[in-house]
Amino acid sequence: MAEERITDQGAKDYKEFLHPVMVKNYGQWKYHEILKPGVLVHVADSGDKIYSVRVASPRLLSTVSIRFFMSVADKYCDGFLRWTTRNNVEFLTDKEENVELIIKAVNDDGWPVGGTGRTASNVVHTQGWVHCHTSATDASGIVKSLMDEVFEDFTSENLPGKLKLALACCLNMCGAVHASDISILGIHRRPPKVDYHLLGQICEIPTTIAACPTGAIRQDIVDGVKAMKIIEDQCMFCGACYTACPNMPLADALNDGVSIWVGGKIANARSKPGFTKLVVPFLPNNPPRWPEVIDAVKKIIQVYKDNGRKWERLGEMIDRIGWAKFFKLTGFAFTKYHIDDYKLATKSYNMSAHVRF
Amino acid sequence: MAEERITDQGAKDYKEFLHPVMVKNYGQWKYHEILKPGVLVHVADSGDKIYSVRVASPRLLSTVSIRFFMSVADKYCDGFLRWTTRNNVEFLTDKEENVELIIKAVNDDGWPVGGTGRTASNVVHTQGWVHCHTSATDASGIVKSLMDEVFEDFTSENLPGKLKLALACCLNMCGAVHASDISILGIHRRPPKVDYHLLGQICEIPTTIAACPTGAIRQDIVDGVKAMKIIEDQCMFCGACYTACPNMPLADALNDGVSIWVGGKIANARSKPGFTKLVVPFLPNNPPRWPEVIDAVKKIIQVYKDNGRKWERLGEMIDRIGWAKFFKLTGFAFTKYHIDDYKLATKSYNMSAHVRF
Amino acid sequence: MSDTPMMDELEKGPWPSFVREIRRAGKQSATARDLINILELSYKDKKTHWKHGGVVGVRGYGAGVIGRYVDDPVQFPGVAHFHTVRVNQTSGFVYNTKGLGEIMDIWDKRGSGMTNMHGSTGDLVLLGTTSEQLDPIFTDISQKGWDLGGSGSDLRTPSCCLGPARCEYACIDTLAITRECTNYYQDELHRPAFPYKFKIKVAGCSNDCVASIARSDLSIIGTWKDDIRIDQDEIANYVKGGGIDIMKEVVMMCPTQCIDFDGTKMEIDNSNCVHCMHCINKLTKALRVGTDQGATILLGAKAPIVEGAMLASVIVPFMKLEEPFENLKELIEALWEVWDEDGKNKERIGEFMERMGKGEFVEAVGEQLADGECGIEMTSQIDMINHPRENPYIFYDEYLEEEG
Amino acid sequence: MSDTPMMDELEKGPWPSFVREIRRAGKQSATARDLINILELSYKDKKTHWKHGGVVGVRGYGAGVIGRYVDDPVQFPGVAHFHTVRVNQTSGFVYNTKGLGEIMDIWDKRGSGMTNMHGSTGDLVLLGTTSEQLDPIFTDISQKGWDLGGSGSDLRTPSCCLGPARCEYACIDTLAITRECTNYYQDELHRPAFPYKFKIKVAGCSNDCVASIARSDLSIIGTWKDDIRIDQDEIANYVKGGGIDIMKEVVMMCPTQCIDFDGTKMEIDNSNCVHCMHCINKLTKALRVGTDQGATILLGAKAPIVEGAMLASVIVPFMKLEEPFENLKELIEALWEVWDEDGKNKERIGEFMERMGKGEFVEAVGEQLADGECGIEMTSQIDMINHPRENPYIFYDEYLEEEG
Ligand code: SRM
Ligand code: SRM
Ligand code: SRM
Ligand code: SRM
Ligand code: SF4
Ligand code: SF4
Ligand code: SF4
Ligand code: SF4
Ligand code: SF4
Ligand code: SF4
Ligand code: SF4
Ligand code: SF4
Repeated sequence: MAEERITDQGAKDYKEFLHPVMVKNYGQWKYHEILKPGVLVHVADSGDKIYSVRVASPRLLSTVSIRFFMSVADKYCDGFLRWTTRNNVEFLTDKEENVELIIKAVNDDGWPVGGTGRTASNVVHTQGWVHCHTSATDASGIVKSLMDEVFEDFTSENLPGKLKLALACCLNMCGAVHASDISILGIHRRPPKVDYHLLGQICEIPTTIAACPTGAIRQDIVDGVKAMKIIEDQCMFCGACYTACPNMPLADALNDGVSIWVGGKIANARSKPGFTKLVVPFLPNNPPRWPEVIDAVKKIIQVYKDNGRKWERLGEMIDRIGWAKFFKLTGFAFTKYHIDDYKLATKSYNMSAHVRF
Repeated sequence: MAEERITDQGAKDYKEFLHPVMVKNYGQWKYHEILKPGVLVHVADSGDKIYSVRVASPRLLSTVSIRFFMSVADKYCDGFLRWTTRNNVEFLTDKEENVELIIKAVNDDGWPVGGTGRTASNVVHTQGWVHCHTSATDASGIVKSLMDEVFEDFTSENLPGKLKLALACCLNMCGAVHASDISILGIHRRPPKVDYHLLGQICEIPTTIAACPTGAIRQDIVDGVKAMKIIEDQCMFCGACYTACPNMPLADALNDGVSIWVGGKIANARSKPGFTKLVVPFLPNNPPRWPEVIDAVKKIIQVYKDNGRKWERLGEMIDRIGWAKFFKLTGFAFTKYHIDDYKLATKSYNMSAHVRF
Repeated sequence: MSDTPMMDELEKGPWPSFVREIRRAGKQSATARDLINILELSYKDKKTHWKHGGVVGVRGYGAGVIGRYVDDPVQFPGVAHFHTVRVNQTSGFVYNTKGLGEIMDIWDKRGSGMTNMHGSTGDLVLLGTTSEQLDPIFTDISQKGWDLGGSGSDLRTPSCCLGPARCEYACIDTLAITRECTNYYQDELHRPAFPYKFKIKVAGCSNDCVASIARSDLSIIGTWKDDIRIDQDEIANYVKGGGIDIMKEVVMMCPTQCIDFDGTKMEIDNSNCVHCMHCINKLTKALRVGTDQGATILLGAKAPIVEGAMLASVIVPFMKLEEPFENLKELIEALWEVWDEDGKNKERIGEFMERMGKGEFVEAVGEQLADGECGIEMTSQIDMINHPRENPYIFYDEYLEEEG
Repeated sequence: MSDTPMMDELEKGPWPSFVREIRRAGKQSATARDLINILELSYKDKKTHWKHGGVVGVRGYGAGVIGRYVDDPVQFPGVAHFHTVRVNQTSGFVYNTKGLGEIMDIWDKRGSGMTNMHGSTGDLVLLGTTSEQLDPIFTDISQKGWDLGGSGSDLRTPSCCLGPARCEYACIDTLAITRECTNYYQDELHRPAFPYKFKIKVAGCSNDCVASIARSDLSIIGTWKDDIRIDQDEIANYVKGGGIDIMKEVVMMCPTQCIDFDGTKMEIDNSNCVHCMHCINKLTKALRVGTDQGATILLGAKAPIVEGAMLASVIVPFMKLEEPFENLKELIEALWEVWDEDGKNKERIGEFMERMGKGEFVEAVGEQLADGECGIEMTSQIDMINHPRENPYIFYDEYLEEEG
């Protein structure tokens, strides 16, 4: 009865999918130039050149649009295209004259070009209300609202250095939220509301208890049946229990919202990679355009524009001017929530008399 | 029956004990100069001057020697003298001509002058075998052996910056061992040998169990009596249990010894204060002169002399040249013991691709 | 008035709109149309309407599909089922129109017409289909030579930067390494058997354009051991060109201050260079990575849950990586072995290493590797840490027993 | 051959010898003589011969004496008892010969003739006496106006740098503050009632010559809020003098690079100065601390046991400190109140603050202070930390309840 079933083939061979100029000069590149925002040329030791045109994408793409990209690639790029690690589309051609034609073609269908060099990046983001059950906020809607407003910073090199943006819709952080220049993080603020009746049946109680980082979940007996209860003041709303057990939803329209983090970085260039740090502990979900969130991010970008030195990333700038000044310039309030209280907290305490007045 | 008993008078008034020139110019000092190693002059706004002569001390002083110091103070300092926060003696006079007389007087009784400016400091140290029950090594003997060997660095300004030395004879660290340029730390390497029979009687079992940082102590029953046992592979020999309970001695001639730490600092000058870091995990107790220990410290000082920039503290120098180079220059072996594994350990991991070859 | 005013609002503005995308798909797909409706409702209610996913999948595979159901299937029948399928992207996310077209055709036939190009881990994510379609989708893509990615407690789809295919900085063949890790470990990718997920990302240099140091349990970053190559003529050209203030923008920004520049000639103290890439990034025509190339291997990046977010940290300061990457495989298997042995359920390898102590962990991996064929020596090394321990709580292994 | 070859060896060499000291004392004291003998034995056996001390002390006091017994009183009767007495030093460790002579006389009469000048905490430590002598010693020193220091779970003897008595950098009256803290809190010093020990150290400026930031639960460090005073003429003199390379040794070493120097004139961006003292230290004639002086208060330094070593961290970025220091006392009492309330046995205040969370701790102290007379406002402030939290595990206090 066993039918012929093909399994475990693995990933397709990328070699089929590389532009012939890239195959020829593989590993033999000499340097590159950014011809203008969104347009790169890479020059090989052989003198060969490959041009890349980077096109913004909302990541959530229809087959319709992808087919449109394919048509552009067929016309100008010998059928080759790629996506970047930040979900932009890149068109690759060895013909300089095609660059402007590609730009025109994509622009005409509503796709902007940019995102290279000292620009604001596309936003690494996640599912939100489009697909995920744990989300404390939407992803795509905030990203759209934000990029509409900082559009110029994507299409022109307005900034001191690269500005990497990220969003995750819950503390699972399915993205680079913990290490980006500016991150938006969906956040719950209520302990899960345990559905006592279903508990014993659907969830594995020990697994759920073990999932909680703070040990806030205790075994309980309700109506003679094994259940769980939450010690509410030990709960910090992370949702780890909900991932383990569907009967502990955290979503709560009144209390869910968004926090803002800054100054993380991944590249090893100059300073070491580092985590993002909290600046705004909570802003409400205010769809469709989350104006409070967008405002806060724009404020941060403005401070970066005004104070950053060339090539300096946002976090490097803040290290130089000091966090106190950064809060002063942005006008955000400093609260007890900004002071870490998790296990590695003490390392963030100011163990010195280094103070600015 | 209540006799007249004077209690709770508190500390004596320091005003009685200040040289009149210091009383007159209290809080009105303008600047100071180091006239030569061990000799300071402080100049007041009024133009008044006070000269200080700093004299080395082993801290462990007999009344005989203190009376000798008193005689010098009476002769040249109007009866005033003080101790420094590092246990040196300071003679204070407003008469410049007395400076050399003081130096001669103390030198004649075997007391060197120095320890100011860019010198090796006196060693902050503790009791060791002279008085303490928990010591893993002696204090005074190592200090004496060390200072005999680095004597020139105390009496002359040979170093890039100040070099603050410290020693503690066990992990209680009754000194500044966790934040000095070079620290010597007595260390046990065996779990306590529990004396089961006395246990229940002398120690409070719950207090002892609670004292252990790693939770290595468990309740036990021996011959029907409540006792304690040690899970040996969870013990890191800190001695906290012994402080709580006399029946858990750790001292062990074969396994006790000394570890060496570097790069800590207390002053806020330039960089923030910081902890010392392990360089030599273990050297044996080798009385009376601990040659292995003294050698290791001398090696470190030599590397500091050769590589430090003016005013740079040892830890600042290492930050600049990198730990790898420091280990290479000193020749110490790097082992797994150098990698922190306590709660804040991850913060010390190299979370970057910053690597030197 | 429209039924979906908030969705409509998000079609406006210069940035490409995801709503337009869903509507484009909606032209042919009822699922996509109901996606807009349920999203509008979420915007109104300010909360998700998706239920905790059940276990759905493809026969013979334990991974590659995420189940999802709407909470009100009666009102929104189009998204009653809304599962996603994770398809292995190619290394470097490169495509030609023929290959990509195969996926598009299948997805138009069997799914919502919506995708994520790409998922955060790297997969080509097909967004929204029903349980019945899962096996047929798998059969169809298999026919065309595609396969599924990871999910659950398994190896996740490795990913990488474009590296040597286009970039002058690449010190390792990121694309080949990624494909080899993917294809060699098919079982680990498709049939979850680890304590928890395990992600691999490969960057050609320490610019880390694939965010490996933040987002992968095993982060492989290209580097070099010898000297940075300097073309003094090109330095002179930069000086002449005037587009860059070399002193300010390069020399002063070197993290270890190991560059010497007198206005014309540049010298680098390579023994103090930490391979940060900054000078090479800025003077791309004049400076080049060295020729003794290989990788720094880092371990343990992860998001916050449970023990707090971690960046990956160095586990092998330098190793050569050449096809067929046997030494890398030996290392990976040794890491898995040690983690499998003592890792707890849902404990990422970084958390496990932290719990065990990095020194002990390295020792255990070293013991595994000792039997290997590649002769990898794995011992505690100073580049694994920023600085030696500050804490005196040392677990000395050895102590002497009483004499006699 | 000598009975004490190792002790003899340690009498040699240029550094003052503790052995010579003990032998000097030994001329009159059998205790000191047996101290040499027991030490020689320890050197031979490579271990201590002191037993865990019992509870010994002075009537009416719970502190100030550390009990100590030798393990072989038969062999070493001189040190059968070898207790230490901690006498309050004066602020700044200053003495005149009359005062110091009083102590010497008493100690020659009732003790070993050996001292520690001074103990690590700061006390004038009298080393080695018997239980019977303790009360008489106390009576004698009391007569002369001296008193005992702390030990056990109490306030320990505060100490300080010499500060305004001799140093041009002092921003606060370290000596007065230290004496006030000592004498105002006599009960807390002499009768242990805290969860654990509590140490106070006072430094006149951030050079911290009393190591307060590493060695005291409450570290008080002088600082200023306005501008560093610059005497440009003296700068010119330094330039002329040539003893110092201002650019290299001062400007480049400023941690925030906030000094501007064109070779003749110096300007400081005081808003970015972190009050590290370096420039002032190096140009002591030209630069002076500002005139709006006060202190930064830091909390929580301690040695490693149990939760790991800590340096003190900022709890009040700036406060004025003027006699009679009412605001400081209010602060100290508020800190004690919160610690006393919830601190566990043997939990230092720094560990307690860490367990509670610094933000919560500050809030609790702030509530205590709200009722105070000095109007101290204590809220979370950015100077308390190096950077805001990296961890998203935030305990939000407030959440909205369902409407309607
Ligand atoms: C006498 C004493 C204070 C006291 O009340 O007893 C003192 C006195 C002075 N210190 Fe200090 N310091 C004293 C212990 C300290 C300590 C604490 C310690 O050693 O445990 C420190 C912090 C140690 C550390 O950072 O690890 C300390 C770090 C400084 C510094 C910062 C040095 C640096 O750049 O890192 C200065 C500034 C300088 O020297 O330029 C300073 C400056 C000074 C000045 C110049 C202040 C002045 O104008 O009076 C004094 C003479 C300095 C000298 O000896 O070169 N003093 N000084 C202490 C002498 C101890 C001894 O006998 O050796
Ligand atoms: C689809 C995707 C987000 C996206 O929009 O791209 C995703 C979606 C989910 N992630 Fe994720 N994660 C995705 C990449 C990530 C990443 C980023 C990465 O891989 O570079 C991370 C952070 C890095 C890491 O692995 O730590 C990430 C960290 C998590 C975590 C936290 C894991 C941790 O150890 O802290 C969870 C929770 C869990 O595993 O139980 C999680 C769980 C989930 C679940 C399965 C929800 C859950 O509670 O079980 C999400 C399903 C959403 C849905 O309905 O589709 N997801 N997840 C990404 C996978 C697509 C792909 O295969 O390409
Ligand atoms: C296309 C892409 C790789 C890919 O395989 O997809 C890429 C391509 C290049 N990167 Fe990148 N980087 C790409 C993601 C990243 C990431 C990862 C991320 O964004 O999540 C990082 C690390 C982010 C971080 O640090 O937080 C990254 C940090 C860099 C840096 C370091 C910047 C810095 O100074 O901090 C450089 C060097 C530079 O630009 O000088 C660099 C340099 C480059 C160069 C110049 C390399 C080259 O010669 O080809 C490429 C063009 C740069 C440009 O866009 O300005 N790339 N680059 C990725 C484009 C993402 C996008 O669509 O926006
Ligand atoms: C005498 C003195 C050492 C010296 O040679 O100067 C000393 C001696 C002892 N210390 Fe200490 N400590 C002394 C200053 C310190 C300091 C330094 C300081 O105060 O600046 C520290 C580090 C700072 C701190 O407080 O954390 C210190 C941290 C400890 C600890 C660890 C406390 C902790 O929280 O980690 C212990 C253990 C304990 O309290 O149980 C301890 C315990 C002890 C005991 C009582 C031993 C014990 O196991 O109970 C020692 C008695 C020795 C003896 O036989 O005389 N001693 N102790 C110092 C007090 C003299 C004085 O009053 O002036
Ligand atoms: S970040 Fe949270 S809500 Fe968003 S996709 Fe990941 S698991 Fe779902
Ligand atoms: S939300 Fe997080 S902290 Fe709260 S009970 Fe669940 S797992 Fe624990
Ligand atoms: S450091 Fe340890 S051994 Fe030394 S005096 Fe303090 S408690 Fe005793
Ligand atoms: S020595 Fe320290 S770790 Fe070992 S049992 Fe005693 S308290 Fe615990
Ligand atoms: S990580 Fe390095 S090699 Fe890879 S694309 Fe980025 S710059 Fe090029
Ligand atoms: S790669 Fe970085 S560390 Fe190395 S020389 Fe260049 S800038 Fe300096
Ligand atoms: S701490 Fe400051 S004020 Fe006190 S002695 Fe040292 S330099 Fe002077
Ligand atoms: S005190 Fe320190 S931070 Fe302030 S200007 Fe001087 S050197 Fe710079």
